[in-house]
Amino acid sequence: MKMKTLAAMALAGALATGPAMAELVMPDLSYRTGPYAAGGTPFSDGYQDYLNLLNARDGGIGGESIRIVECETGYNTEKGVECYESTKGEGALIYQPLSTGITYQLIPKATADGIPIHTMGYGRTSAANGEVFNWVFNYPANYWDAASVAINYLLDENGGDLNGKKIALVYHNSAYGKEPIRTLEELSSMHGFELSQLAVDHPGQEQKSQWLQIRRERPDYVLMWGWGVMNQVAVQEAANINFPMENFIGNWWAGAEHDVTPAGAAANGYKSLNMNRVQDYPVLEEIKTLVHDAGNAAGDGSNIGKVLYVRGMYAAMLAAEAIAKAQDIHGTAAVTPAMVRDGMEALEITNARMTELGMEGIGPEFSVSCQNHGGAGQGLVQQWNAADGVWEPLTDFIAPDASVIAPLIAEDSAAFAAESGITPGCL
Amino acid sequence: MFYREAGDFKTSYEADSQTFPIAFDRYRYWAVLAIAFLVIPFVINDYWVNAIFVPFLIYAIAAIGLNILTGYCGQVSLGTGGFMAVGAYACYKLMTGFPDVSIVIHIILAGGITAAVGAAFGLPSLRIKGFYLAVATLAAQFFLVWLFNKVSWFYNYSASGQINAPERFVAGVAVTGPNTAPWAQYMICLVFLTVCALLARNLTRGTIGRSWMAIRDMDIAAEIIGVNPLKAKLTAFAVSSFFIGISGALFFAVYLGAVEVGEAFGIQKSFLVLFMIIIGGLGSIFGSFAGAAFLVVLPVALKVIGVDWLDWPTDLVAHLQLVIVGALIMFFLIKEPHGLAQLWRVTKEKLRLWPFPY
Amino acid sequence: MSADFLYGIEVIINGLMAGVLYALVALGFVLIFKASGIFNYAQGVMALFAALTLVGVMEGQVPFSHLINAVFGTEIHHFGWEVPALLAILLTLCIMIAFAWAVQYFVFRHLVGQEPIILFMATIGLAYFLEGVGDLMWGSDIKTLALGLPQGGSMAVEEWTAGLGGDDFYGFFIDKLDMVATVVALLLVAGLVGFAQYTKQGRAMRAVADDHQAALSVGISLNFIWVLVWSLAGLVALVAGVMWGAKSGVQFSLSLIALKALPVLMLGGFTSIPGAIVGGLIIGVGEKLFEYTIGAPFLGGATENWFAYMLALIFLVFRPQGLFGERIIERV
Amino acid sequence: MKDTVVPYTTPDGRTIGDVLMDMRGITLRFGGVEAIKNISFDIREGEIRAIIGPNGAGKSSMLNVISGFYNPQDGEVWFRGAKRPPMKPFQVARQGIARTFQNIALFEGMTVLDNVMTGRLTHMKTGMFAQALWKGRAEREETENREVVERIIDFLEIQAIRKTPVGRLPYGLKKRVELARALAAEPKLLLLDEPMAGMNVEEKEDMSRFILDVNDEFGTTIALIEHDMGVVMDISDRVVVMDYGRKIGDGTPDEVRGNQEVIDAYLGVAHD
Repeated sequence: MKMKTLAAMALAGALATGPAMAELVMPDLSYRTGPYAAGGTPFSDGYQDYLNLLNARDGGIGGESIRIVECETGYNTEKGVECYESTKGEGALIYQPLSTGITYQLIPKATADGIPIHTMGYGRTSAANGEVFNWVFNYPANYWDAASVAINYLLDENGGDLNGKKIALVYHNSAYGKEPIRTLEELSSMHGFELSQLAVDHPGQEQKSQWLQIRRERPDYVLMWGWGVMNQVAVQEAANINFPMENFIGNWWAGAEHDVTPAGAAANGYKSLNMNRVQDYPVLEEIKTLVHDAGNAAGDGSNIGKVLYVRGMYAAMLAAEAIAKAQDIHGTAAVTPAMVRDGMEALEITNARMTELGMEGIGPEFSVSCQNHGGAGQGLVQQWNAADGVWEPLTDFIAPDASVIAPLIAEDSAAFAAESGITPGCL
Repeated sequence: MFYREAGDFKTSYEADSQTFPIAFDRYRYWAVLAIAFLVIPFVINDYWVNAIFVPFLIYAIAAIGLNILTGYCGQVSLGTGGFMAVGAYACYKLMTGFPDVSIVIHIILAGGITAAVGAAFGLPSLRIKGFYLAVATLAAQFFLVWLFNKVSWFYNYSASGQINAPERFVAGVAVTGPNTAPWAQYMICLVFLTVCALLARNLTRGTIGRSWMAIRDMDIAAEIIGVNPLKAKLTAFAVSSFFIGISGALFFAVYLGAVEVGEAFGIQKSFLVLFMIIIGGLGSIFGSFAGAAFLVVLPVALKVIGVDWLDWPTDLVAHLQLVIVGALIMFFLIKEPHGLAQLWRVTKEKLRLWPFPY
Repeated sequence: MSADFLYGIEVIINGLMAGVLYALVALGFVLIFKASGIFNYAQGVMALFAALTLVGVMEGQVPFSHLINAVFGTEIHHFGWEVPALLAILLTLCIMIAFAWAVQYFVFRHLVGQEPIILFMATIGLAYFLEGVGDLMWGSDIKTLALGLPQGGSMAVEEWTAGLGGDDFYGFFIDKLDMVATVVALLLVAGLVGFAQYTKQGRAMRAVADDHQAALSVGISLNFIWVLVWSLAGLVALVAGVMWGAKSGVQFSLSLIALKALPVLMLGGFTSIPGAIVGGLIIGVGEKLFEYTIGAPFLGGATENWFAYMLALIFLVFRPQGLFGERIIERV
Repeated sequence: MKDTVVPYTTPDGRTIGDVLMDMRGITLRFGGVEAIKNISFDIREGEIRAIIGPNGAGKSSMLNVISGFYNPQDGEVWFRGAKRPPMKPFQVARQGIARTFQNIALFEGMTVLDNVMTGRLTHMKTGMFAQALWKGRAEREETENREVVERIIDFLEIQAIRKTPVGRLPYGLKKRVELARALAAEPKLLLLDEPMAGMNVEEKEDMSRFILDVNDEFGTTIALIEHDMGVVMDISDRVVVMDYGRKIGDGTPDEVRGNQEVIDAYLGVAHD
């Protein structure tokens, strides 16, 4: 016990360094270590680089400079909670927890503390219902949207008819992996395709059984909700059984460069969803000159332009836009978390604005409202070009089937509201 | 004030077999309790509760539980994460199934259910020993996690597959849910830890504790002097799992508020708690506290030093943290293989003789 | 023959191949446990570290570059050369030997005669340490192993066997990498057995495994033997790291393959090399066959992880001494 | 067919009573090896019964049969007038048979006091819940048993090392602690497996004195294995002699001493 007291005193000293006010504090809960570091690093680099760009180019947002507080979670829930608690005291404006597990921790905590959370394409899907989840936003799209976008893409490929087709879902055997199942089941009965589900246990290094099954059953398409090492192994195994890679579609957490490079040329043609288009944006040039060349790169600068880097940058852009909106609404540059929440709820992303920001077409146009915290739910399909080592966007943003997803969201959020004693309504 | 036992005469066997035979230790014990109950709750904030105290208190309960099984009864188990999951899911099902019953009863019942599950998975210990048993308990770990993930009844068929702790009150004060005051979170964990530690202490100093230790030290001899190995091992599994179940329930309901089984109660959790008791000291209640404190506080402290003071990149600090924790573990083991508790005992022994060591 | 039956055979064949890969990991555990009674939890991390080092050396990465850059504000990443595979493998082996020596010299020399659980704990500390060092040295991104190992299903096997069944049978699938792994594993085991049988050091190693005291009394240096077994375990770790890393890229998760080896160890015994091989095969076939016949159709799949342990557990309950162990007669 | 024996008085004035334990035709095999071949003998209340024989004669196996560690393939064990069904060792212990071991089998991680207290396990009945609460039943029972144990600690003169962890004790003291643990059970029958092995003359004298005192003061029946012939002949009332799993002699020390087969066995005459 003695040791603890000592450590406690040391910590108290560390924490005494109070928050410097009149800054926009942006925590970055990153994971640059642990099993998923390969995905966490580029995202965090992109997130920070864009905010640094705003500081360097515009002097912050609305004249108020941004202070980034990075905290390493290692994708570990408990560390994430520690990060949340340690950064929240500094006046954090908006959280991007970057892990579904941490998100679930933070939903009740941040709601009670009055700090908005943005979970972009992960986290709790039914948070799209802003009347139940006042402080949680998951625009531009969620997992159920993703499932529907994938099916809509396949419908398009098949002339609008999937009747009798066999579609297999290979999923990480966890809450995350099981997300799309309900949506896909609905869609399966609607469009008449046959859905088979193959669970892969964490971590997913050994998938022989699943891919032998796919080889036996010869589905027309394979969808994948994979994560971590599971992605690389799945791509390799799919190539091994000579599954046509263009019929193998991962979700947007299974479609980054590091997911396909270990398989080399064999991964060529593999497709994945994405919520942010990857291409050469003018803003990347600006980041290079104003941030990297100035020696302020968040990482070693090597990740610029990668899928997850662009996604991190996109997330930072959405956060910055929301803050700007908040400043606009409340007429002050020094916004509070509650004001940022209002800004997020009034957020409107247009093509014109994205072009203006030097990232034309990076995401779909969408607007947020109290009822809809989920955005347009659109996603695109991209394809891996192994020869050039780039992900190439194949389609424009595809809309999900709202008629399927809306009732599911309503049902799940209602259940949560009942369980937690929340009366739905706008703030 | 000298740290001495001289002059502190015991006139009864009760006094002789008390927990802290040295007067100074007794005073310190009461002082720690007084600070823990009467001072800390009034000064504590969100950060301290969520980053340090609550995880420490909960892990200490789990460590006490595992220490009973491994430290006292000698059965190495790597199923702790799975058993914590049983506690958490039992607590969740009870909380949502019987919302009118007190959460305290739910947590205790969750411990009871875990005890039953633990005893069932303890059955192979009659045939399998040592590291073989340790690996065998991994079967429990993997199976339980798979089960809670697969069978949607356990998470009330929710679409997210996560379990969320609804708001519950003790004496009108919220102890679970988003609106829990930090001191309430702290207090409920502290009360449970105190009671668990007392129960563990009582169990380990009496007949049943001696049967466990006898089995640990030499199982054949133990059986020949009259210890029923089946009963001793299964009670150790049950009691151990009871504590671990309580810690799992608190971990879910009070600390995190929402968990997914694979992430919160995976194999790393089993290893973590095992590390705690080995670093702290096998067969020592104090060691359970010390080990839990060590592994909860050290990473946070290193992070604060590296990131906040030295301003190094977070990933470098995280990697260095691994190197330092690893090196410290090896260093401690070389210096004192029997853990922090033994280090503490040796220090006390020296203190008793100070300033005349010979 | 019905397709289901043939596919069952295919599952068995692939289970055997997976078993070889499990055995490869288990082998490292056995070597160290047999000679020193240490249950080396760090074996998985050693595989990761060895594979990371191999890639790092081949690509001419500057070790600890991130740390150096952070401390000195430099921007160095690569030496600018590339090392041929064979030379890189040799260099990696040298590093693993140096590591073995360091482990023995700085850690286990000071822990001679401690209880098994203490030694086990020390290897856990070692695992943390090595994981951190590996990350610091080579970074934590996913690396591609460019050894040119063959990948993909063997078309030849597929075509030969396609005629065995009807239209719904597509021939047996056998991964070329698995075939290579099997051959390498066989060579490795043959090499180890040869080493143990026919060299002076090998015989000394067996003597130590048999009886420390007796070995000491005939003048065998325990320190040397332990460095030797840790080096051999490092070699096995490198092979395992390469084989697993070829599939998934070299990344953190490689350290988790240790978990696949534990049921194999339970089944085969911690001290038996043939036990590790046969145990691996049984686990490989057992878990795949269970997933094929029961797990996937009836239990919703993903049963392999726990079933491997259950299988080993049930087996042990009926045969506590393991596959190749002597019947245990308890004495007082 | 229970044979009753007329109680008789030994030269030093103790009373040897009824048959306490009767071994009838015991045969024990390990695989193909017969460790004990059809041996019968009895142990009477109050006596000191020695089992002697050369190495590998099966003495320890015999002790293990008595303490229930091995179950014989053939033969019957009668204890206190009743045939004993096959039992687990801990059940045998609860019948009142305690023992020490040839290679000390103390609980190294516990103190001397705790080790001796384990000897009382068979007498302590408080349930788990009462123990968890401690105050009340459990504490009372603990104190009562502690008193018994303290008497034995006094008796064996090991008060000073009460709180010392057993691992730190020298060999001779360990042997004594082990005896204390067995005595703490207040056994009907005490089995001693080479209680004086590895001791010097002084220690042997101490131990002999303790054995005689135990027998004298508590009236405990003792069966012991010992190699030191002098000691055996001095302290035991009757002796069973074993060789190669057979019984080759049985009687008072004087009778056994004169038995030609016994002499041959000890002098190593070749078997035909």
